[in-house]
Amino acid sequence: MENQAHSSQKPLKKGWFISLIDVVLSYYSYLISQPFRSGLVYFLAGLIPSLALGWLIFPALLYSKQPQPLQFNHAIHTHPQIGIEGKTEEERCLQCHGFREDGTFTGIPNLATCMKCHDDPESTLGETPEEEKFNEEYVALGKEVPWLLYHRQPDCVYFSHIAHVKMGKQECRTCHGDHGRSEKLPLHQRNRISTYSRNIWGYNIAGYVRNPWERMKMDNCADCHTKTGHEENNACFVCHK
Amino acid sequence: MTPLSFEWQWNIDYGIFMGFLYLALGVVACGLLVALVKTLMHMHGEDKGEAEPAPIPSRSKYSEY
Amino acid sequence: MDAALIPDGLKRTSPGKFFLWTLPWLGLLAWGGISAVLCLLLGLNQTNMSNIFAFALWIVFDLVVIALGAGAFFTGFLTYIIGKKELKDIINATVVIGFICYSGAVAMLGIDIGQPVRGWFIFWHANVHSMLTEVSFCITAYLAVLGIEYLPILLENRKLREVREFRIFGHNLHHIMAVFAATGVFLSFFHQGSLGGMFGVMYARPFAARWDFYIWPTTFFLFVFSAIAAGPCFTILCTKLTEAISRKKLVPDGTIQLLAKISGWLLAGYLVLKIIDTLGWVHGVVPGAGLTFMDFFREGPYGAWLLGLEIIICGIIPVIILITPQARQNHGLLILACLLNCTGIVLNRFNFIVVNLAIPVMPFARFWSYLPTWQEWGIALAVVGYGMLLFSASHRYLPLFPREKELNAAVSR
Amino acid sequence: MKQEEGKHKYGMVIDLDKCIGCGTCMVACASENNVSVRTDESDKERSIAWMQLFKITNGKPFPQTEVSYFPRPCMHCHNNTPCVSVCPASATHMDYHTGIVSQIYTRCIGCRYCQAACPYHARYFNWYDGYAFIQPFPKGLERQLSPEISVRMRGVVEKCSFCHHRLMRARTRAYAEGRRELEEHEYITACAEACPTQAITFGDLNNPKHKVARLSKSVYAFRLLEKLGTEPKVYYLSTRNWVRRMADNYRPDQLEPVGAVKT
Repeated sequence: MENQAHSSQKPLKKGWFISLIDVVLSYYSYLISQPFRSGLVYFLAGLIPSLALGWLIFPALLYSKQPQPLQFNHAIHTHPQIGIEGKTEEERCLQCHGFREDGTFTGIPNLATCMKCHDDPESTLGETPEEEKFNEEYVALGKEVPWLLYHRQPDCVYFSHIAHVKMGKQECRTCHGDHGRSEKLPLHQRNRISTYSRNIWGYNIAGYVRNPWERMKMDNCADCHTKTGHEENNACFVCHK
Repeated sequence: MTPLSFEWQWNIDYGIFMGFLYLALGVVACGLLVALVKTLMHMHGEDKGEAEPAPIPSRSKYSEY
Repeated sequence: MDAALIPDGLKRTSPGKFFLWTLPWLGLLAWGGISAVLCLLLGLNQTNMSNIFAFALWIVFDLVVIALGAGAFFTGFLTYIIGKKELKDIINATVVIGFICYSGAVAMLGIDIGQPVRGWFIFWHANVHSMLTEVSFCITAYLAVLGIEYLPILLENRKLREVREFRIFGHNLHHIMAVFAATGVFLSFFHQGSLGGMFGVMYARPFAARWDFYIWPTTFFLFVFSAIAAGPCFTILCTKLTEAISRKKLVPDGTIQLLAKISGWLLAGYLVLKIIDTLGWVHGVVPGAGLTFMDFFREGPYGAWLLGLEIIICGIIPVIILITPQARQNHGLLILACLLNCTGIVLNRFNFIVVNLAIPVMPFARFWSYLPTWQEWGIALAVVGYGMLLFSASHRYLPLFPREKELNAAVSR
Repeated sequence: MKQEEGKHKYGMVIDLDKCIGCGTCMVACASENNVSVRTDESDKERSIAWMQLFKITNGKPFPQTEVSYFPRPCMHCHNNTPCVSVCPASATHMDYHTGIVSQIYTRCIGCRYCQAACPYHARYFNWYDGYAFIQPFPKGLERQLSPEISVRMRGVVEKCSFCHHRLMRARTRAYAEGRRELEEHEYITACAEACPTQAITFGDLNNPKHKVARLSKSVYAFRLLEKLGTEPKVYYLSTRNWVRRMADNYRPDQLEPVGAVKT
């Protein structure tokens, strides 16, 4: 290094890759050793709040949370001994969430469906505070319960439950999870911009899904159709109306 | 569209079309990266002390470049 | 006031004069801004487009500016890949013109689509078989490339040059410019072609439909060819206009002559192909659809004369001027040839869009008329205003023409 | 892009000799499919009519004048469908299992390339706010809207869907009864159902038991602009040769007259 002429030649002989690593390392050491002068502190001061905003604060703000009007206990109702009759779990689900004669799905049961069983004077309705509330506010007044729908799809979507349950032999829990065994109804989270439920848009903002009920967007439907060999059901009009 | 999109089909049409697109984007990105890294090397590398690069960028000499 | 920004040793007009010069262009931009706001808020009913004229003035404008912007990629190709040294004197200007044309076209397309918020669907849910997908992909990618090519010119600004990082970065970018130029050529070639392909593939529209050559209809190649034939002429026009306005010599005559010569021969080649293609279309595609050539012109103001005007007046005449050395050395004739050439490409795009859509295909459909509204003109002319502003500013503050100093010193001597 | 033939190929046969031009098909279609209307519908270049009725004449002076009406739904072109191959955002799709060309409104970006590519002008752009965003929303309007069809927003293209919601409805009902196959009468379009002279027949062209399959092979059957090679799935019937000549740009020497010659 004594000779100026040699020193200007030397780095070139090192090979560009090694010198690149050298530079990157020396740049990092510069960043860390002089965080203020190199601007690292300012960069991080911008980056960290931005990441927090995008990944934590915005998703939290995006969804409003509403409790259901009543705490319905699915576990009791589907309990083989206490609740609704039926050999399999599916049969018990279909007692309330059933199909009409033309094959359409009834969805959330109305008051009349509840009253089919609870009309009986010997029915135990009214033991818990929630049941009392149901009796007083809805049954007595003949008012429908304004349930909030977790899985309501946008207006442009057509979904045939019967095609999946009856023809496709899917279990309810395949898509809805253990909702039928829950004792409490989770909070309904609604997207403030699109007004859709969080169960449609997904709990994970990156779109990562472990279970079908966490996200019910088009690609989730199409993925399943493809995997199960029902490619023909990926025609647009099968799900879009 | 990426190969992870559910609309992606593994056939030659998609391969050629998107392949060329990603190739072009990749070349552009690499070009930018090289320019950036070279700049960093110049600013922080061993030839830090050297004041100026060769006078190529001067527009008056553009025609000789 | 802005003297510190003006390149070293170059004379520019006073800030006041420059401000006055920008006023009409700012006016156009304001007009376009109002139109854009109206179109975005109230929808495309602000235009006179209809279900018959689904593509109209905007698409014509888009295609024309993109074709005229082809000077950027083609000159880049000649300079960096072929190695035509003379063109270094004008490459900066072509890059800026290209950037203006492409960014203007993309901005216009953003307003032209019915649901601008869903514009990204083209990229995310792309249909790889659509020519328009290819166009959108390549235009946006090429716009990015043009931005990168513009960057070193921008960093040449006197104030920006004072920042050492910028100077070195510009230098490094400049070093590998051939890579970007090559990518740009690739992208540009395909989307210029796809713009033509867009019309050639409309096989159910006999006025535009063409036979396929491998997977591309013949218009694919014709559009590439016509764009690279017209692009350099547009560059010459812009340069000459700048020279006339700034009363300075900016580009050596040799460079202009070379560009004109290249453009002339390209146009000649294009015309041969275009005439063969037209004859093939008249005798192949058209009878195949159960029509005769004159059936297209039964109704409406568009006659076969448009085609004649495009090919003969705006095609053959400029070719004759541009390939004859004596003729193209005549300043007036050169400008005339360039103007005709550019008009020819406007007519060509107009025929493929408006005339094509105006001609009813269904035997009992009727001819509908279309006239653009002021909102449509506003947005289209805003691109002109924007281009004028950006080019003037670039010329004022950046060393756009590397030989300017030297040439003007020679003139004054 | 020729794919293997699908199982079903739904199509339509329109008997022009039976059509009286009453326009019931247009009305039935518009009300079935929530096609939006405006107070002033006089701008025909911008009004939306999935089913459009044309009136054609043989152009001869009075005593020989003949008139025919020509209902034109989307042709659901079967071969390299012009509108589908051009859509950049895959918003429209031709399903090979049924032959239905569908449009997804929420995917459409409104570039209108499909309109330019369609020779039949069967595609319509929403130039104005439709039912979805009409302001103020007329009281009670929602009661006439069908929940089976989504209303369209401004800036998207829409077209005849062969009432594919009726196909889904029929399928759902068949599933409830434990069937997978549909009967001929179970899935027909609104226009076919409404036509008072039964000029419109709808069914599966691939199923020889269906009436359309038989009718489409009639000597009087033709398709609109068949020469363009789009292979429409809408067939027309007419015994009048001038109608047939007009529908496909036949030059006088090209058309082979069929049946009782009425020129």
